[in-house]
Amino acid sequence: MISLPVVLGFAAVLFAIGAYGVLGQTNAIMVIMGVELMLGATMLNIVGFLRYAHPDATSGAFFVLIVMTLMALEATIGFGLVIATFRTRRTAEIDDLTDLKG
Amino acid sequence: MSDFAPLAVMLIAGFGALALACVEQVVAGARPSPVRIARDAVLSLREPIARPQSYDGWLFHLAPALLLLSAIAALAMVPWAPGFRGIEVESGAIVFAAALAYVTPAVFMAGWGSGRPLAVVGAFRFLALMLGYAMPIAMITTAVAAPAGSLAPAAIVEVQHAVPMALVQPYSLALWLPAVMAVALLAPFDVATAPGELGGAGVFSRYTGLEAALVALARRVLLLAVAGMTAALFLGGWHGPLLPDALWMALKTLAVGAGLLWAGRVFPRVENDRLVAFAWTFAVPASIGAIALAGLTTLLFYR
Amino acid sequence: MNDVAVALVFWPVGALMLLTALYVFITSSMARAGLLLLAALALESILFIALASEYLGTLMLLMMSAEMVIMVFFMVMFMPDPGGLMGMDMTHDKRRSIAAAVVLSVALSAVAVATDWPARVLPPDAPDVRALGFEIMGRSMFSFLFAATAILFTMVGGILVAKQGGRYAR
Amino acid sequence: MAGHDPAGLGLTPVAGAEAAEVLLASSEVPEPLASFVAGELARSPGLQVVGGMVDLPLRGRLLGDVVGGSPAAQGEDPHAGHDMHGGHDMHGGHDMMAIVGEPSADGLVMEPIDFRFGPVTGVLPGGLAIEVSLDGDVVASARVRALLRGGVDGPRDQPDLLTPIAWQVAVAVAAERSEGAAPPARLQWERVAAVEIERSLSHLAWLRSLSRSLGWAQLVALAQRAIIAVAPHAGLPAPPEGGASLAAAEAAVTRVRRLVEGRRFAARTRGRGVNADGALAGPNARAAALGVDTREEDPLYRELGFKAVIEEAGDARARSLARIFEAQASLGLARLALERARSAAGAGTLEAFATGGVACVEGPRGPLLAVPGAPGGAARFAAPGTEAARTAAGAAMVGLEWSAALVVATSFDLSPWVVA
Repeated sequence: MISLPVVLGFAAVLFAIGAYGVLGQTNAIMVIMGVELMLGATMLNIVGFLRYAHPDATSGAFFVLIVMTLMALEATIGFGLVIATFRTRRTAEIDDLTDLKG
Repeated sequence: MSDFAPLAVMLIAGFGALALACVEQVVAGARPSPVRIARDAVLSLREPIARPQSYDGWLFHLAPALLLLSAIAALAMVPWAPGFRGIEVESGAIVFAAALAYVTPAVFMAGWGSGRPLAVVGAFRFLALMLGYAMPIAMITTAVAAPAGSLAPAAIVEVQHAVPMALVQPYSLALWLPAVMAVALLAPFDVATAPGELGGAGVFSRYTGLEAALVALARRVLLLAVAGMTAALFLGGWHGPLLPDALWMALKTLAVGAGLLWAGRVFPRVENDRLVAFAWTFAVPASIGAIALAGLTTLLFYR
Repeated sequence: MNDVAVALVFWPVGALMLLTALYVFITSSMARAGLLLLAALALESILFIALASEYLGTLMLLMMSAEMVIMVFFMVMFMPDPGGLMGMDMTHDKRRSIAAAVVLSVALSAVAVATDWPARVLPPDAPDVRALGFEIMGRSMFSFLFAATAILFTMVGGILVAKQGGRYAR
Repeated sequence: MAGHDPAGLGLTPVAGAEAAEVLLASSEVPEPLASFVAGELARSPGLQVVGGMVDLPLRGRLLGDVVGGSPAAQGEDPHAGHDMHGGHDMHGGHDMMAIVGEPSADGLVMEPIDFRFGPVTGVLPGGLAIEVSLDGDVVASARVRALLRGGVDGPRDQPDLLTPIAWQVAVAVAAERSEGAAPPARLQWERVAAVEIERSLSHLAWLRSLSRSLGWAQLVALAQRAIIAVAPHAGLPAPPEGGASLAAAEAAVTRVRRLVEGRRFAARTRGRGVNADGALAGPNARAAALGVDTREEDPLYRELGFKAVIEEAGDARARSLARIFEAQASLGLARLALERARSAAGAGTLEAFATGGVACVEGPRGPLLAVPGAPGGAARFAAPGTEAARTAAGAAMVGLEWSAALVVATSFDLSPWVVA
């Protein structure tokens, strides 16, 4: 019924939607949400492998925990930066934050 | 876990909510009249459903369902008797905390969707409060599960056959109660549904008809789940000298429910900034300490 | 759960997950976007539970609810039109990002389907909490400590970055 | 709605106006509030406005002619455009990407949330509205407005319907003084008793609304029980046995006082809304050791051994303590006055309060001045200190979190009939 390629396929599409969010959105917070989706796709990948290929690889399960904490960390620092830029520039649109551009 | 467990959980939710409504009336000093409560509920179903003029109207209409879903999911984890241990899940205590965590988006959707400034303020207040108490709830759950060596609530009750957890870890109970009362929107911490201060029932004030009945049922089922889990995790669940097991659990749950409601009447509402400050400065570090102490007591007494 | 049950759960929940994930970036109201993301990740954790890693699914359910509502909180605070009333189109070079996403998904799923994966199937309800517990306390203790300290540093760092006046108290 | 227990009439009080089905009013609902009620609250199907049903049964018998029938309210109409339910203005779109405005306390620029804490709420007396601009959940600016009566401190021709007895005593005394006729001593003592009982009733009704804003169900119940105990004496100087049940009323008020003095009450009100504005009057001023109690110069009160209640802190807690001590002392004064009324005979003394034809009675919210109009014309009224109380309430709310701000606003005990 459900085999590994199906799970990986779903994860791939989820990853692509996240990539679209990161590339296509102008607001920093929407970009962070795109990244959250991409990390969620990686976790789905690992769980798929855990279920169908390497059931005894508990380090894989542990790695899912690491990715989950990574999601939280990334969001935290992302929001910290958004607050900092918002305090000075009053906007979170990444198109306006182009000071380092050559 | 028989196939009828979900049906049994639904029945417990219905009758438990009715029983707690009567307990609420008794605590408030009025004569309990279950017939009148049921009649009011049925009568309120006839009212038309309110349509708020807000852009995210469907969030408003989705909130009562999500609130009831999370309340019943939390109730499903409560072990009522050796014969019926609720929906048996290996990490049931964490599922209980996860179910309670979905009260936050439900309250936020209700507040945001109703489109009234005070309701939005109530929604943000509740969100800030839940951020503070999310960690203590999860930490105390693991602290209580340490002696049992398993996250299943039934196993935690089994380990309390000699002495209830409230005596072994009183600090955990002290941290668990305010966190759980805040999640279940109970009185001294009802910052989101503050009647009077936020106009009507705060976040839920714009609901009428079926949705108002759903919200009322969900809040009582939430109280039932919280009281039941407190009785199971801290007061020894169905263990008790004479009476049959299920009766002990029912009595303890109603006693805890009455205690929570009484505390709600006797204390004025605590302001949100003090609650959040208490959560971050005291409850979070203390709950980390509680896990350490729980590990210690487990090694000393339970192994 | 046996195979039929997994299939029955997997297909609808997976499809709904992809749909809500897509709508996150289509809808104009930011509150809706945040809650749609919450719905997408909650459905994903239901997939985890269907794929026999129950503890991971429950943990993800617990974490995602608070995190996504914080995200909505930030969006409402910092975006010019959180209610989406103006229907502003907040995207840039939309066509190229759609193209990139489609190419990416086709390539990855081709890889997923093409390679022949070793077929060793896990008994449906294998106990993973105990094994995970020993893993954390055993082999991967160091990386778990590293993750814990990373969380601590991030908490402190996030607050310092967001604090008025930045890191250097001018 | 002082004086009557809604449960007794088979009604259960409801938290907010939206959930209500019956709106009880102590007198006919005046125009601007009636339009609000019809507009806003007509939504809930079965809403009947029952006006005038619960009229205090005292008007005619004690004090001669009744002053001006139902109040023709000339309060300015609430500009309906900006009311609470007009969509959420917080979402007003901005064309520019950046949000403009001055940064709030933590340096971030936020859109303020503007709304009106409507005239019909479970907390404030009906007709009193607060226009608030919230920055997050901290009050950025607030303005208290009454939708029932536009009016300034200067003389007006309509009394404050929340404390009818005190106004009518002032009018009667002013009329007697202009004609030089001294009322019988027994009537003077009965007036003292009636004014004192109304004062304790007004303070208890105010405490009930404050405890609702505190969200303290126990104090609401106790205040309600005290009101029910005191209310039967409100109307007429009851027959002799009245004295006995007054003692029961005092016991109920004592139980309320113990809670108000307790730590739980102090936790929410101490140090909040400190205000020592000289122009304040009544309990608001006495709570900051400023004002003077006009009853101290009145020989009748001096005979009863009256001592004014003075607090120093000037915050919400001091105002509450001042009012609850006064409420209890008033019941004692009323009992003594009733005993003297029964034993008194012959003409009373006229020069009780000779201030050139202007009668002054210490009402629950401060001194009430009544100037007798031309013979046959209506009397003119003034209540100094109410405008100061209104602006003080608005100013004291700024910078506080919304729940604390509402408690502070309620602690000023504003009446929608006299507040501008």
